[in-house]
Amino acid sequence: MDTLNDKNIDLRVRLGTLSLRNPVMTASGTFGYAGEFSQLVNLHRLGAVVVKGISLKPRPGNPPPRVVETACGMLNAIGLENVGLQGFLERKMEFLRGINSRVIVNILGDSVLEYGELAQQLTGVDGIDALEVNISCPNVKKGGVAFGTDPSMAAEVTRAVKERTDLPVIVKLSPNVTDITVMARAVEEAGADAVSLINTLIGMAIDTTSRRPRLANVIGGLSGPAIKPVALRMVWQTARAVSIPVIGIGGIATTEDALEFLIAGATAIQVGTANFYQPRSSESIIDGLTAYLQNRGESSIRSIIGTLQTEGD
Amino acid sequence: MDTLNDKNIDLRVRLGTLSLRNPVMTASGTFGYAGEFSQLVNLHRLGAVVVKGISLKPRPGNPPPRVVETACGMLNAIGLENVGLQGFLERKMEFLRGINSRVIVNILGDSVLEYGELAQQLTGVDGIDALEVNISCPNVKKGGVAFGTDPSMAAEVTRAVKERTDLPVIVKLSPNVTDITVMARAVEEAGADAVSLINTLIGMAIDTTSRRPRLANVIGGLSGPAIKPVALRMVWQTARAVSIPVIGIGGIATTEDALEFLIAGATAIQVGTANFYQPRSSESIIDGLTAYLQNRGESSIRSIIGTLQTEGD
Amino acid sequence: MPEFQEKASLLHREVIAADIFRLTLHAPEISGTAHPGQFVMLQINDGRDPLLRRPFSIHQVNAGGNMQILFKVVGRGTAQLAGVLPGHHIDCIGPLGRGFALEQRDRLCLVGGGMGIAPLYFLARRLLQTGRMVEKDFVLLGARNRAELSIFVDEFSELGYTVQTATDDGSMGHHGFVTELLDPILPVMKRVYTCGPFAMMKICADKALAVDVACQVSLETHMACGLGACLGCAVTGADGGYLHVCRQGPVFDAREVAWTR
Amino acid sequence: MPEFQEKASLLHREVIAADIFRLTLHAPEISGTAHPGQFVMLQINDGRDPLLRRPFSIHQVNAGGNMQILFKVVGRGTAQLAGVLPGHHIDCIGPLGRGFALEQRDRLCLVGGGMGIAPLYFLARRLLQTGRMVEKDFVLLGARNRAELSIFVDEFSELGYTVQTATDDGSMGHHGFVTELLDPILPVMKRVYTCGPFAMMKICADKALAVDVACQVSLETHMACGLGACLGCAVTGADGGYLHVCRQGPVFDAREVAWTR
Ligand SMILES: Cc1cc2nc3c(=O)[nH]c(=O)nc-3n(C[C@H](O)[C@H](O)[C@H](O)COP(=O)(O)OP(=O)(O)OC[C@H]3O[C@@H](n4cnc5c(N)ncnc54)[C@H](O)[C@@H]3O)c2cc1C
Ligand SMILES: Cc1cc2nc3c(=O)[nH]c(=O)nc-3n(C[C@H](O)[C@H](O)[C@H](O)COP(=O)(O)OP(=O)(O)OC[C@H]3O[C@@H](n4cnc5c(N)ncnc54)[C@H](O)[C@@H]3O)c2cc1C
Ligand SMILES: Cc1cc2nc3c(=O)[nH]c(=O)nc-3n(C[C@H](O)[C@H](O)[C@H](O)COP(=O)(O)O)c2cc1C
Ligand SMILES: Cc1cc2nc3c(=O)[nH]c(=O)nc-3n(C[C@H](O)[C@H](O)[C@H](O)COP(=O)(O)O)c2cc1C
Ligand code: FES
Ligand code: FES
Repeated sequence: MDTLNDKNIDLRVRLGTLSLRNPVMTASGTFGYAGEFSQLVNLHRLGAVVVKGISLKPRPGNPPPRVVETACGMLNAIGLENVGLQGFLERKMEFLRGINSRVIVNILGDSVLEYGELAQQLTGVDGIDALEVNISCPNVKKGGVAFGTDPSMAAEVTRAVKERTDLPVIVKLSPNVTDITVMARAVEEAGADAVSLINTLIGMAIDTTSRRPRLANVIGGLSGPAIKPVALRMVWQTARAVSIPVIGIGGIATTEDALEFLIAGATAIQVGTANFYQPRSSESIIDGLTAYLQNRGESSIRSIIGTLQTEGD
Repeated sequence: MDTLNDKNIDLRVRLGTLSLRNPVMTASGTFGYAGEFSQLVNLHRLGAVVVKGISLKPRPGNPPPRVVETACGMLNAIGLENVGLQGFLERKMEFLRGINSRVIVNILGDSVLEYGELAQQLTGVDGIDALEVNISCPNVKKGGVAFGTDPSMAAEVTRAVKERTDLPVIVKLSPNVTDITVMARAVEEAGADAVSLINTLIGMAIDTTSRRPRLANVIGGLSGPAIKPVALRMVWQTARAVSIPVIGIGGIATTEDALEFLIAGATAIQVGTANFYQPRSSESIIDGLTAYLQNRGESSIRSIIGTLQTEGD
Repeated sequence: MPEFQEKASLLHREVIAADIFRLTLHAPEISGTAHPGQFVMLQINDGRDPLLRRPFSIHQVNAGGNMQILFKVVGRGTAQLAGVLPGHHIDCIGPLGRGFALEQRDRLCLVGGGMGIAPLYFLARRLLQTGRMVEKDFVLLGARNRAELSIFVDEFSELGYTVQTATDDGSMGHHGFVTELLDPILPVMKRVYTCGPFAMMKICADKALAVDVACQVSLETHMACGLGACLGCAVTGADGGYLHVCRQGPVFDAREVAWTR
Repeated sequence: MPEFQEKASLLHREVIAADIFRLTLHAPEISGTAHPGQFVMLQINDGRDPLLRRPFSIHQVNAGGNMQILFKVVGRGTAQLAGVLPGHHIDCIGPLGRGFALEQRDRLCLVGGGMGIAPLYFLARRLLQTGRMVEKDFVLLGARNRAELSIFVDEFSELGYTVQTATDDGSMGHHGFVTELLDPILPVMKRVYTCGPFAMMKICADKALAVDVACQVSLETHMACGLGACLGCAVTGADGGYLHVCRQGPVFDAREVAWTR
């Protein structure tokens, strides 16, 4: 363990004004409010914890079944169940303030107004280091089209949030679009300090005995190792298209996976579904990144980011 | 085997004017020109064979490496290598005429003109039962944007093909779009007799030792069980959006998989990547569908298609 | 409550019936802190397919740091688990969830169907350790046939419980539902503990609640994490809200649960 | 050429060195028709991860319908394959590809590096069966160290070949590259057969072609199908076009191959 704590290895990265001790964060909705993992994971070592998406009012979520396993992946249709802003501030923030890692609050809304309201109310709360805006939600006012599939709607949400907060704002992009770089550029122009991607791909599974969907919600979000190649491609494309930092998400479970995203241009990464089956994934990635740098005789993780060599370059 | 050949079980399906003895086809690019499998698979039992995509002129394809394995899937960047129209007609059609399954020719082009030209030249050729139009190709005239991501370009290609052939025309859709039903409706209006989906998702993989892409082409197409949930969701959405038949493709390897697509509304299915690791997949699905019907006391596969029950219905 | 992640060594693998297995694992931290009704999440293999851990009730623990699980092969995960041989290790997370409340008053009834027997044996042993006279307590066990049942009849009987059985094929005990054995004894019971198929637990709950006997049920559902993080394990509660089986359960008071599905 | 899919029973599993294994499989159809230089595609497990089959050269066949493969653990697939125990079955497709041309004329040289030794042993046996005087033929074997080499030295020597060795650490034979053993004998050779790392085969090819000695090389590449269907196994040919290793190879004339990478 001595060598892994080698002071010569520098894992620090910056996302705009937000500095992280290392680039390893836990993805929203896969790490609860952190307390759920307190006995299995050292919560003080992580780059950041991103909490489960918070809405203005508590949400009960979708009827069960809500999860189903697929080939090297899983589908979820949790339905954005969460304790709501008030519940979060009253019941979850105290614990989060006690951990020695950055805390990023993921927010979601039905309307541009709600996003703005959430941003305002979370600003100035002690212990919150940044906001991550989940735009893969239906815009109720626009007939349920997801904010995340329309560049102008995504930009509008970004502006609304930026106007109401001085916290760093990360906009989390949906992969269910023809060209994710269009979305990334739209939110960059609207003032986003960073983008994170990808959220889940939309998928489905059917029980052939009952001829019913396996999820009560019919469709759900696909996550896990199965989606990693798609996520990596989108991160690479996006990192070349914008000048704000990109946070890579999608099927990351090992040091190798994390390195692929960093090399593709991600400044930081988030571990999602892997938390469910291997709670210590994020810790072991932190150890693995240190070891990788040591083995290569490099001292800073920043010298790895965006170093993909292609013939064309 | 007696019961599996039960004459009371009817697996026949229709795709417009094209009738198939069973709904199981092999997907383009995963079954060569059929001869490659002649010693391992009974080629006379399949619903149809879809051959590797054919262009007007032979194409050499991309430099190696061209394939890489991913979690429950694979990436390919073959680069549409093929023998070209002339080579196909001279060297491949004779064998294909000898098999007792439908033969569908997958075509691809750089321009609308090329698609039309291919359609015309393949029409009237003995032994060709239908055309499948691969629109996941870059439109060279339009700066390389894929035909398959722009509804008007997709419609234009469809019209060009329909004008030059009286064969049934299947248009094969790309999943790399925000809303696949928009694409499906566009080609339906333009006269497509059926749509098949999905082609591969775009993905990427990186070798962290060399910091180079694992595919020489950098990005490639993701296929296999990993993508099945996404494919199934798109097939379900499309089957509800159009009135022409839908052919389901994506990660199908077992009878269960095939049934999921049929229940979701596919009239037929294609087995792709599974041919590589289990050449007999399509045959065993044919047997499995027969057994499923027998076990349920049903006689026709057509009574299964589109029978998904959702609360809303 | 304490939770651990342990690479438990597989000490012993019993084949109870064609598709039923009992594994003895050396997992000192988990077994040292487990309470009856709690469960563990087991990793099936080192790979990514099947991806998720699988939940299993703790069937028994001993003072030597060993823990047993009892399971039936129903799919890919359990099939692979059944193939792990002694000497290999299985990654376990636990003990998880809230278990059974240990009743002090006289006359309890434990009703187990199929693999629902698993947590009840742990419960039976722990109840015995509270110093009660278990001869007056009933254990009602149901299964498809004698082969799946006889070993458990012996084991519960050895503890001193009054055991009654029911089988689907009549090869042992009552020919029919195990819940039918409940009727004559229910009026004198202080509490019913039940684990098994949903339909069976529903009948237990209906009968018990009808005569105001407390009833604890152990629910099953799909779980991605078992840790309260994914919110995937929701089931509908009596008030129409959702219960999270992994943290609020898996053991619930029968009155908390919506018994329609 | 005939091709089969067989569920071959694993008869025997030898551990040659820490990470090198030799499996003996009962695969009568494949072994009955195989030619040296051909390969098989083995399914790693019943699951979907790793998804694709893995290609391995046929190392040896016998008249009893058995076939051997020799492999090194380099990743997940080979690691799992190394864990399969005798009595289990492995799904095999083969024999695939085009093998070595059997030279009639005197004086051949077989140059194997690392696992490249695998197909050369099958070739050596088949050449012997053609009735030639193999004492005059050379087998040059290279590996990291003695442990990886000595068993093969014995086996080739038993067939009657003149065997010379080279190791990276000097623990057996020449301390250095196996290709350095080629220089003194090359002028009298009619043909060189080589299999091993690309860089080694390139040196062999360069040396042989420089003195107009025919040279056959067995190439490796990523393969999804092994059947000529996926077109994934392309390598660049001398003319700048692509060669498909699974159907046109894996054995090529050294002149057909582009030796720059
Ligand atoms: C708290 C808890 C305790 C349990 N204790 C035991 C036990 O002691 N012994 C035992 O044999 N089983 C127990 N189970 C059930 C066990 O977890 C499932 O049988 C197992 O996960 C199936 O895995 P599989 O891969 O074999 O099946 P899969 O291939 O995943 O599925 C096979 C079938 O089982 C269903 N299924 C899958 N996972 C679950 C699940 N978590 N709950 C209910 N149904 C499921 C699927 O929908 C499908 O119909 C318990 C479940 C829970 C939630
Ligand atoms: C015709 C042919 C014959 C072969 N014969 C033998 C043999 O007799 N003995 C033997 O030990 N090996 C042989 N190989 C190589 C063997 O197929 C690979 O070592 C094996 O597929 C690696 O699988 P894995 O899952 O362990 O490694 P992976 O985890 O898939 O990869 C580990 C490393 O090996 C590389 N790799 C993976 N697949 C291949 C491949 N097909 N070719 C080259 N590199 C690859 C990867 O890029 C990576 O660097 C042969 C390959 C071919 C094409
Ligand atoms: C059960 C579950 C719940 C999730 N909830 C949220 C959420 O509340 N907000 C959000 O932005 N993303 C949510 N996600 C998406 C993840 O944060 C992540 O973007 C996605 O799962 C892809 O990463 P992975 O493959 O590593 O899981 C959720 C994912 C899962 C599996
Ligand atoms: C190696 C390879 C080559 C392919 N070539 C073609 C092609 O020429 N034309 C085409 O329309 N689709 C092509 N495809 C896409 C498949 O036909 C299919 O749509 C896709 O692989 C998804 O199905 P699967 O998951 O079952 O493989 C190819 C796929 C693979 C893996
Ligand atoms: S199983 Fe994940 S919250 Fe209960
Ligand atoms: S490996 Fe598929 S064509 Fe050669």
